[in-house]
Amino acid sequence: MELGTDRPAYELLGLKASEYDDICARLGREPNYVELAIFSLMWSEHCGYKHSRPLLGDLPTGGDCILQGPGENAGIVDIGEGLAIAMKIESHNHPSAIEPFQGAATGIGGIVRDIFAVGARPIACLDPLHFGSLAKARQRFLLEGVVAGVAAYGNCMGIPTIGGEIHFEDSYEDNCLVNVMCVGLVKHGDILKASARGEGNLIFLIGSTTGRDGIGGASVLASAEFDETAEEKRPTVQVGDPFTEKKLLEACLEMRDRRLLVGLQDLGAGGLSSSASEMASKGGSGIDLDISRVPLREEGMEPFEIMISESQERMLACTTTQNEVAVKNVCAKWDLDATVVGRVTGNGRLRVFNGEELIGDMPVAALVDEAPTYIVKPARPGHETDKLLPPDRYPQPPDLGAVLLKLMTSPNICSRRWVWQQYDHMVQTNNALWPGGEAAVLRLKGRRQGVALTTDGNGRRCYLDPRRGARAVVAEAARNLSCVGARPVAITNCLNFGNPEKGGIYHQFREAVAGMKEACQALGTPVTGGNVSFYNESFGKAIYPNPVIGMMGLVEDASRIRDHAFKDAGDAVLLLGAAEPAVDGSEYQLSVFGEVAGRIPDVDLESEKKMQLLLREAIIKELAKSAHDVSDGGLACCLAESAIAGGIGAVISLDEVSRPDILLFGEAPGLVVLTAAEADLERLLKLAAGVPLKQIGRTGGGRLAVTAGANSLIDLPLAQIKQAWETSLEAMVAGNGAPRAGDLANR
Amino acid sequence: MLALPQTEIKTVRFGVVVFPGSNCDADSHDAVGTFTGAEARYLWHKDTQLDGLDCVILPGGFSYGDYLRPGAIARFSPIMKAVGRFAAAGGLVIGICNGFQILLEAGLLPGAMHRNQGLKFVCRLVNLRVENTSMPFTGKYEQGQIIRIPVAHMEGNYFINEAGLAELEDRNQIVVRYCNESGNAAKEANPNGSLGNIAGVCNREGNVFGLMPHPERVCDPLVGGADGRGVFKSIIISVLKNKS
Amino acid sequence: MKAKVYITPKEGILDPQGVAIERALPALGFKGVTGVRVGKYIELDLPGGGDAAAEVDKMCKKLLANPIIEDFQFELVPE
Amino acid sequence: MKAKVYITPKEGILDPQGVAIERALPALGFKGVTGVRVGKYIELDLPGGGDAAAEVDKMCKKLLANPIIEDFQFELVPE
Ligand SMILES: Nc1ncnc2c1ncn2[C@@H]1O[C@H](COP(=O)(O)OP(=O)(O)O)[C@@H](O)[C@H]1O
Ligand SMILES: [Mg+2]
Repeated sequence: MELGTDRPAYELLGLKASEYDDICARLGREPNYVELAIFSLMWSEHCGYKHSRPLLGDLPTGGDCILQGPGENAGIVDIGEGLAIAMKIESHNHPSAIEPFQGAATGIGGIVRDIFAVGARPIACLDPLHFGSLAKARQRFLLEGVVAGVAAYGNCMGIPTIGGEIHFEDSYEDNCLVNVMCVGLVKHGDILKASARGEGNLIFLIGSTTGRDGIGGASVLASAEFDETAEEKRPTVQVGDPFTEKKLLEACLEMRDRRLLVGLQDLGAGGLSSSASEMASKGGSGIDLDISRVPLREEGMEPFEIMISESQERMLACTTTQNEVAVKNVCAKWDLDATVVGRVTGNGRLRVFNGEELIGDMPVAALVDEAPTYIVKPARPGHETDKLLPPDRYPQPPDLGAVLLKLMTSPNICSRRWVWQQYDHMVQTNNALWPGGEAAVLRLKGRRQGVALTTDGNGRRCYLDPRRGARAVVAEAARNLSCVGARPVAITNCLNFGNPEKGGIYHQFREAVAGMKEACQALGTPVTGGNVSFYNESFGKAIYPNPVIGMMGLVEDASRIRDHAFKDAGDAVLLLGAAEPAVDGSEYQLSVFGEVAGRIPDVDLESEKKMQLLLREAIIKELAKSAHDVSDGGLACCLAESAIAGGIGAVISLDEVSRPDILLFGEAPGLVVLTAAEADLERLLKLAAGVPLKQIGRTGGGRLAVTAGANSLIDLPLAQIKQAWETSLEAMVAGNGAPRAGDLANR
Repeated sequence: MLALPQTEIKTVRFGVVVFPGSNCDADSHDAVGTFTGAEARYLWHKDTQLDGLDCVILPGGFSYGDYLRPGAIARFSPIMKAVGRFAAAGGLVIGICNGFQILLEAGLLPGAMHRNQGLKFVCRLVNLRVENTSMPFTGKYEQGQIIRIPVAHMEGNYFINEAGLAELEDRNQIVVRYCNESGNAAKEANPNGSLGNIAGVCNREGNVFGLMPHPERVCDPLVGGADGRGVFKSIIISVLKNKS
Repeated sequence: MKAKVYITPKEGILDPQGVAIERALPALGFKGVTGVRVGKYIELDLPGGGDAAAEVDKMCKKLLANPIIEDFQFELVPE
Repeated sequence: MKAKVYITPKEGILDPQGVAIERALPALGFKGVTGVRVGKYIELDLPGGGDAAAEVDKMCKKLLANPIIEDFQFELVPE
């Protein structure tokens, strides 16, 4: 493959010598190049989960409502009366770092295929994104490209992108994170499995032609760190074709409706190799493939290239011979190629033919289930500490109003409208809440019920303490759902980490999975599936460990939900929860003092659960008029955001404390700001019984004024805060300089 | 919801054209079926039969991917020949977003679309001023009424040459314009840079209407408002008036 | 026979992409560039036989260009 | 000095626009057209002075083309 080196072929394909020996043992001989290429993909970290499988097995995946947990293309959650929600999240980090527009576009394409592969109609996408600082031109280019790519693909598909999040932190500078979650709706009886069953049944390849694009994407891009040779890996870039995918979606759902399919599987990472062997594995069967039948886009493609190409917009379908014509007809109606490329066998092997010639013969089990797993000796990185920072480490800035304005313009807090306005977030007309709030809520046509969705990730906190960080992320996702009145039901997750072969990274991964498990158990939100993205490192420097959580919740009545906007002047402003804010790991620490250090506060999962239960009850009983989670930027930013959303100011009086700045801008999981009508206050306080809830002020006026005892801490016109918050991202994208850390601290 | 008996409303028949890349077809179908009670059925882009229909909707989306130019390929689909005949015979045709683009490419409405001035897809609520209420699609609105309807497009920057614009103005063919909250067709209120803040135009006869905003998306207060219902109500009233 | 088709925005007609590029250039260190016009460049292979020029002309008029806002030119290159 | 820049999708890279056009042509009565590739055609006026070719090359690499998935060529035409 690569000339001028004497490294063995397996090594160039990313396999270890021991893995090669293992493959030989399973085959009883040395693999030929086609087989080796297929094994190298299937045993890549991306497809084989070599470093994650043992730990993922620990996650709670059961529950009454779980129709399908990890293992299929998407998890499926029962929502009653015969309907279910399919959900899954996936990363497209490395492709996006190379070509942001196409990387993000094909990222959407891939996750959407996973959703309709299980027979569900996609109803929403969410896109958690992480970039480096916008002060750098390259990061602006990445952000613009990724957002445009998500928009181009999702908008064309007619799937609303209704949520997500964006963080900017230096740690992602050479390795942006582009995760996309897709959610679909499916009737119980329509659920499709990715299995190939029934000897003699046909294997159809449907959709785009196969080219050299994306050759080795999984092994080369997703399973290795970035380095100087990243530039040379460019030929692997794939270009998305959302129109073809739209036709593919409609054709597949039509075949589902007409019961033409035995099994359906998307072609993603690993191309034909992976999807064929997985279908055989799930069906307990074997498959004979004839690659000479695969419609090609390019001349002179080698057999191994056809087997590992990651060309987009393709699906593999298993059907009976009786349905062959019907399948072809449906595909012809949608102007799609549909070619029989193989047959189901009973021998448990993936056999690859080029016409008559047998060019590969491997046991399916060896490919799919028997990739070696590795357990690395974890090593706690030196920056992790068990101690909170001493309170006097940072002096209190003299002007807290200026701090608020600075935080409100921080790229991590300011309005994301510039982003979500580029997404068609309304198509399908189900949005009971539009983007910009705590969570998206989709009504379900013909029902009272609604589905609430959110994604959350916080690499900075996970960096300081991966276990606490992961617990906090799950709790925050649940809190976001509770804030709109939805009951958290299940999660999907995308685990973005560095190189797991390193002890420090493995430690982060292990701790984060443990934290996620604890929180999911405590909050009753099982894991329906997910994705692991390792090797997010460049030049030896890893990203912050970042488990991104996508959570689904339900509301019984889509018209009885709440957003975070202050509603009327004169309402009581209340603080729910009793967590103790800290500087450690906060946006305040980063933006104002330019540091990420210390120990983040832990979430008390039992109190959290009680608090969220109360929150939902308050919303359902219509006692709470708005609810907003205290997160990035602390209490002050939370108040400011609700004030801006409602166009109403507030007067807040807090207890006197030694460090009001920490009270205002510090962060701790477990706090929510509520508003309630004066008349309902008593009932609300009574309902709270035992859950900490106290009034801290009143809405009204055109200013945000905060006092502690006799001291005025903040007193700013709402219009000024709003202006700062609303225009910041656009200005930064235009290159008007991102704010620098440290300038306020030194004032 | 209309001050008309359901039995009458039911006699009004809408057809919603489905191109392979349409994605607002179901939303339009729902808007008609659920919120007015009129009959709605889907039409495949290869159909050539529009008999018995009162109004054809060309919905939003990306008809054929629209990579070359929105609507450029769709206008050659078999159904567009039928739509041309249907319109010539006085049938009502409304093109929403991509449907508008297709009507322009097909020459059923004058003008052309450029990329949005900001070169970005824009999805948001806009204010529209209803300029012409003496046509079948807007009769339920007040002259000059300001309505809030979302746009969602990449190519809605309407263009027509000077002579064409003068003609549109003279013949009152500009049906809706982007405006600010107080009704001024201000530059800042224009989401895409369209000439004269034009959001929608009709043909001379007034039976073919194209607009970039999506009335079908705001027919239910639960999901953003009900200002779009007026379009569908207007059509029904006009059809029933002609029938009686 | 290969055809190379050039589609350009009509003289005097707004070209939002051209404007955007012209605005972006100075910041990248390219001063004084004017008159940026962005069009399309399409290559295609024609089957043998028939009047190739007439065919391509028709293709452009019917599909590839929008005569209201675009002009086109093409070349035929024997292979 | 005028520059004419031709940008095409790189060999082997999928060109969805080209595919969509190719699939549409037969229905319009153009049979047998293959190899449709859609790119960009950009014209611009350069200020006098300096190494025009080097400038345009840089412009293409930095802004006009996406070198990861596109190739470019250009001509300089004195006016
Ligand atoms: N972090 C995770 N948590 C739980 N399940 C996971 C996780 N990562 C991957 N999985 C599960 O492992 C299976 C294989 O994942 P993947 O290879 O990404 O699927 P696909 O090829 O369909 O994209 C899926 O069922 C997925 O849900
Ligand atoms: Mg899959």
